[in-house]
Amino acid sequence: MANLTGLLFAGGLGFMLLSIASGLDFGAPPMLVGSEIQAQAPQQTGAVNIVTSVVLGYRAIDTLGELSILFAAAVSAGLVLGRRHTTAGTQSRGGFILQCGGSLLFPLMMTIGFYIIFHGHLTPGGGFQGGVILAAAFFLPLLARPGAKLHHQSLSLIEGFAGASFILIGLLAMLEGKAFLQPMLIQDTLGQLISAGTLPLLYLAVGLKVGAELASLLSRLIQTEAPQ
Amino acid sequence: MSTNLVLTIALPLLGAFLLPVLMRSSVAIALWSGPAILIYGCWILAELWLSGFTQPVSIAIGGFAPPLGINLYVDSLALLFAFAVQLLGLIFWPFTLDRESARRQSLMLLLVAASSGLALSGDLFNLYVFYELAAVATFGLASASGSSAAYVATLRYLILSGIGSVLTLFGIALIYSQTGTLNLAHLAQLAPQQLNNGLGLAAFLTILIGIGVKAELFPVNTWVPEIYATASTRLSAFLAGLLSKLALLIILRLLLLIFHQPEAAQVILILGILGVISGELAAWRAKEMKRMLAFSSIGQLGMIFIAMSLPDGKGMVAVIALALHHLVVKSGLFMLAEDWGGAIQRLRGSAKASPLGAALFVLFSLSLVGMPPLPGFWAKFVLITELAGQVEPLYLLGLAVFLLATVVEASYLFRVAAILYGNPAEETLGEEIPKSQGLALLSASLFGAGLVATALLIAPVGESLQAIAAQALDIDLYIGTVSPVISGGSQ
Amino acid sequence: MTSAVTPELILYITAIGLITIGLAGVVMSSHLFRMVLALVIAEAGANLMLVLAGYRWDAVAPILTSLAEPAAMVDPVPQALVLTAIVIGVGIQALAVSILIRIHQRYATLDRREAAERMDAEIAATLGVPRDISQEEPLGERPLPPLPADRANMRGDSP
Amino acid sequence: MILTLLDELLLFSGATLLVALFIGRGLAAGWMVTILYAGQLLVLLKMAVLGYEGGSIASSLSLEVMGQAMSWRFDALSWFFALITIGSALLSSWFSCGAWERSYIRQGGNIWLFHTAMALNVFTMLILLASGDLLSLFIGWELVSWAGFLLMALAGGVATKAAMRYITYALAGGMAVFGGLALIHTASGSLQLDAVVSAVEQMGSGKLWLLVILFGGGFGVKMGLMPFHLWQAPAYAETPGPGSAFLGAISSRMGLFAILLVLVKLFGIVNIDSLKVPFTLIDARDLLAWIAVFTIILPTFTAMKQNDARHLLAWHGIGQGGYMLLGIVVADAMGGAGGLLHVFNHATYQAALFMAVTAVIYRTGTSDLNKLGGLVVRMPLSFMVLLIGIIGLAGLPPMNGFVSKWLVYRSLLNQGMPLLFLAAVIGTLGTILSVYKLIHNIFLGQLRVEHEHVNEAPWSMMIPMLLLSAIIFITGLMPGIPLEWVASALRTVGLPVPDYTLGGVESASGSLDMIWVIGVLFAGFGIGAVVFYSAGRSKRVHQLDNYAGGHFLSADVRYQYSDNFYAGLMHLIGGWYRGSFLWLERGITSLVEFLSLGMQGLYRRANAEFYLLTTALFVIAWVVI
Amino acid sequence: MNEIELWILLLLALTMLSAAVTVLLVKNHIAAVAAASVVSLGLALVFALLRAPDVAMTEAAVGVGLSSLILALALRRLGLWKLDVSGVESNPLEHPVENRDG
Repeated sequence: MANLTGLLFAGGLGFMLLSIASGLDFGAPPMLVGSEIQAQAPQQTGAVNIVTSVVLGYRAIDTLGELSILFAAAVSAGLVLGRRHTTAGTQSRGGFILQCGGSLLFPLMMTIGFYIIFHGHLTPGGGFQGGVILAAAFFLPLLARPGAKLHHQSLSLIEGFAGASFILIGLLAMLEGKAFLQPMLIQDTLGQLISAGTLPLLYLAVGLKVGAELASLLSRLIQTEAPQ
Repeated sequence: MSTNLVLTIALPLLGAFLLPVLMRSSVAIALWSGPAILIYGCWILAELWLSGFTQPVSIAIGGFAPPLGINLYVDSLALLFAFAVQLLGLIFWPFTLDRESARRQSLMLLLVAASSGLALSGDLFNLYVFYELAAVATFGLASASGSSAAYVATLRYLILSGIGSVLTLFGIALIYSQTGTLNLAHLAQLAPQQLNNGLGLAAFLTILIGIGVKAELFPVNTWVPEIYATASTRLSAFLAGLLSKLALLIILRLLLLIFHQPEAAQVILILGILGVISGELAAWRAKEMKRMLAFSSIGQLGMIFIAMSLPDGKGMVAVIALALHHLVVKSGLFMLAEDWGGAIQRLRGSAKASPLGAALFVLFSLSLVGMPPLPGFWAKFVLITELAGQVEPLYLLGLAVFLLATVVEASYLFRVAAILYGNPAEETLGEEIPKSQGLALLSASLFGAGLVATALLIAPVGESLQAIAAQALDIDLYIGTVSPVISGGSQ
Repeated sequence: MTSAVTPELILYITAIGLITIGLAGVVMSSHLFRMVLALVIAEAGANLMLVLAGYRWDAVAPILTSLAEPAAMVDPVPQALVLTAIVIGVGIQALAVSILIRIHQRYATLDRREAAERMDAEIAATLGVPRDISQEEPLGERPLPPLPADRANMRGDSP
Repeated sequence: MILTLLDELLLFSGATLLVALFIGRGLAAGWMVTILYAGQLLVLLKMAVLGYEGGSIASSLSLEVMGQAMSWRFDALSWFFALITIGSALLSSWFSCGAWERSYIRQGGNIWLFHTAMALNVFTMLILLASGDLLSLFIGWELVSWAGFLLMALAGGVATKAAMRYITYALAGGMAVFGGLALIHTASGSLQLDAVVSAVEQMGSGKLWLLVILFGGGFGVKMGLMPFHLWQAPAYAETPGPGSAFLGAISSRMGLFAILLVLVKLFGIVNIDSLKVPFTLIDARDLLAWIAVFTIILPTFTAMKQNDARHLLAWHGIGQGGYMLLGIVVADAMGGAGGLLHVFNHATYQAALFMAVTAVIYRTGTSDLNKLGGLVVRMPLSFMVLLIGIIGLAGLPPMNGFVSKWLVYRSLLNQGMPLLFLAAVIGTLGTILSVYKLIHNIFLGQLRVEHEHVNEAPWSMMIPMLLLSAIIFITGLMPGIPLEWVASALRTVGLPVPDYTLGGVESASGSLDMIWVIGVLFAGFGIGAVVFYSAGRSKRVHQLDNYAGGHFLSADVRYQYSDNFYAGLMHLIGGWYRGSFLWLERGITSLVEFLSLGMQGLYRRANAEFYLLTTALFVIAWVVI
Repeated sequence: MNEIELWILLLLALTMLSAAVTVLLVKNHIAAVAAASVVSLGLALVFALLRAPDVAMTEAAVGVGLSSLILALALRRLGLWKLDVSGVESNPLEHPVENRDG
């Protein structure tokens, strides 16, 4: 019965959505806002990567909300899974190669992560991607030797202060008499690291925040004891 | 001055981020930082309101002119709801101090921030983001009660709202690919040419279903009884009282500003009628307090949807009046249910134990049913006079359903009242009668006092409601305030 | 575009197919874990839909190479939106998974129907009301197995 | 601002309420409240000009909410009803003071709540009577309903159940009125009376039908009209003594007032007369008349099988309401007068009867007709009051009930409605039979052993009862006194007025002069007495001074059974008529039960597929097509 | 968007759709997770083709890497980390579930 209704529903939904989408014209978006942003982004935000300028400039508060969602998810997961058990996961410790690889890879991944974060406004990539890589870097040792545990104090400190600094940068702009989250100290020299003013800082905050959240999520998932 | 409004969103977020760290350093500061932030938010809004707030304002975030950047649109309605958010956040603050209180409180702050964003934001996708934030915070708080049932209920809620968010994203994609903008005012400008077609309608319906999950719209409100029965009463009060109204506010804005197709209103009407029928009937034989309140709030929101579906904003006053009334009354009822949760039969004779609580329950029930001098009557009166004015038979059906539902509502509410005032049954003489007391009773009596005050000042309140409705209805005012202009518009 | 198989056809069918398969999976699957997976897929489809909304023929990625002649770029805004949406999705997914783990610990089942049944039973028990007829299993479904003793006593507190 | 008399009255009533609310616990409270009622009565009498010349007094209070203006005023009709209201409230609360109060408290009753509920009822009824437009009418209407609920639910237990039933009925009626209000508002754009009148003129018959059904049904619920009468008897009967006297006297007459105001004054009998019932020969007015007649007959015969005195009286209250509506629907000079006059008369004797029964309960502790008997030797005064009351209730001379019923019959004959007349007479027959059951089972027959030492009711109860009996007799002797008020009330609602004298009415088709009737009656009694005392040698013997089957009787032998009175008659008639409506009620209840079960199931088995399927179908329907 | 891209696109689309169906139908949960990550991988490539490098990177990092990691860990915690096909009945406490999946 459930199958039947489900298939019926799927068919109906797919048919409906297709019939809707058939009315769309592909490949020629109106781009009212888009083209405008392309025209003004370099001056207004000093970012070459326009997606970055949208994420951190024009729609910065979306990013803030998104960080909050990650934070909320992490906190909720903490609430759900209870407090962390220091006992490690039940799986057997990884082999020699994995351990060595982990200890070798760790600094490398950190570097890559920070590079991606800092060049978010120049090249593809940015806080999210870099943050994920940082999280992976933090997480690798846990996979390698399950006994090792993250330093949760520092992790939650990073969680808190990264997010806070994002907001504080925004409030700083308000103190300067600008609007909330308005980008500042934009140089006119495009294409350098410093040209985008506070954007890299914001992205750093984002990256640290994302990394910390994800790392704590992962560690929580792996570190509470498994059933039976 | 009005730019401070951003703080009502930013400060709770800041507090939420820092609370776990603070909690580690000094518990006292951490415990009081949350309420302090909320009080400050109340103060900001109250100051703005008292400083002769008449014309709506638009605040550009990041200093980018609206269609490019995101803006907050603040008119009397939004201000009212933003104030309600801060105030109710304060009233429903999770004061309980235990190992998890830092997490719970920071989630509460996130919820408050998201709610303010929902009330103020003027950008479609930004609304979606805040909506998701509110959803995630709600999941956390709902599962915080720690009972196994709470986890299942939360998961079902999560999956349902996940479906909703997928549909919402789909609708947003449709709208963007049609118009190339996300700003509500800009959309309102472009809608008559570009969204007044089947595509726009489809976008609206998908978004309606998505947002309707929180607004307790009929087909997607199955999470309501479970969550309200398992989650903490304060959270239920916040959800039923405020968050549903905020989701409703979004739908209202979309309907007023962008989507003028009659079919949209008709779908809302049908769903509203179904909601009233299902909610009130299901509440009629509910055996526990919270579940009864949950079902009845489904019914009430259905009534608001019926009011919303009235053509060209006729029902605006009714929507606002019903929403505010339900906000006050249902919050108060849930506050009473904090001590009186569980089986209704258990409450036999509670009136002797806590006369004030019983009196408040009767007051709220009377107002909910629409007993004349109380505000509920006026809200319902405005609605049915508008409904009876319609020629469309569907609206008259709505009228009939509305009246019958009121009878059902009265019968189950007053069954409870009769039980409260009845004498304790023999078999229950042994155990102690649950009595409503403490903070819950205090806040409940706050709501009751507000209700009575409104009843006494009904005439000025009615006028200001009409003014608010008129302002919210004025599309040109909205567009003019935000003034989205594309200077070097391509195309 | 010589062939009849135009990219937009492929892309739209892909996006909508993902959404449909995902939602149908949420609706049909009786296993909670599969429901979460299906939700992930549906979100992927929605993201693709959003990106498609900003695609533009013969345009370059929205990264300025030189200020001299700004080439036609695809719309950057939807990409920003999708960035946000993806991260939101993973957050919700993680939360859902952790709730799943708890449910599995408490109820020792991940079957949707049984979990719902046990939830009803527990709500009725905690609220101290007899379960309605309406809460019973409809005809033709198997009765609920008793809650194992070791699970039954671990309410409230985390194990 | 200067206070008008109406303001004074309302303020006085509000003050009564506050007094009852704040100092209602003390034993002196009863007296204080009674005195305040007397004060209200005085203020009302200062307005007596309304009752004689007509006209209207406006209240200086008026309100404008969301574009709806509300005003309050008194005219002759309101004055007439207010007189009955306050009068019955005064006497009932007087009755409740002292002895009854103490016993009530002894039985664990909450006297404070009792006084408060009573004062609240009076206050809300005055507000309703003062309503100057439909909105304030509706507000007053709801207030009265909920106040009545409070008074009915006082006793707890069975009373609460009855009150719940009442409030469900009343709210359904209220919602019907609410819907009618909305329709009228759309038709006339406002709820002011004159606007409504003008709107009714150019209203289609279909819409007028709808309105008549909505309003008639809504107000009829409170009156206990035929299909909606089930709630009334238990609700009134279970109310603590004086409360039931008050409610039985006036409460359900508020429905009649509203019907007079809306159906007669605003819509006009003529318009209602023009509404034909499709596929039949009769029109809406005949329909109402027949509903009234059935309301007379069935509850009266239901009353006959009651074994509890209070329930019996309460059922009669419903039946008597039918006479009033009948007279008003006939709407000629005599009918209207009879109907309105019957409101007054019924209030007097119903209150007296309830008080007498309450006195019996106070002394014997029961109102079960199968457990009483022979009390006439112990409580002669109560017996007399009850006798006077049932003579009035049965509509026999020389009491006032006769006058109003005579007027109604007369008008029925004048208007050539023999069937209705016949039905009404059948109703009266049932009344006589059942009231005989009442007085016989309580006062006649053999005195019970356990009641050997019962005394007469205390004076605090006796005085109001005697006052009422006096009123019953005097207004029976000189119906001209109330007829004068009735006449001006009739003028305000636009009904014809009979030319009345102090003793009755004059009309071409037959006039009535109660002074003559009663003179002749008493002359007959006198002759009979003379014959009796001059001729026969009569010897006074004790009730038990006789023997049966060769045995002398003693007090503990039951030789005279009054259990299950009229069993044969009841068997003859059968219980179907009451059962049918109970079945209707149960049917509706179980329907709601079933639906709500289904809805809960819907939410319980929250299968997303079903909901999303419906949703998808919606969207397909709206988009693709 | 030239021919080669078109064919790549077609290939990816087919892969993704079939993987998506696999997620729902396959009995083994590990396989399901793997299929899900295949879907995100294809999605990342499609994004790259659609001139959205940032989104592509994010999808690759988050969808392919992170979410599969989360799901895998969850599988382990749920005791579903079994390679045999009867992976559904993993827990002795749990009585057999008839699969509505396939």
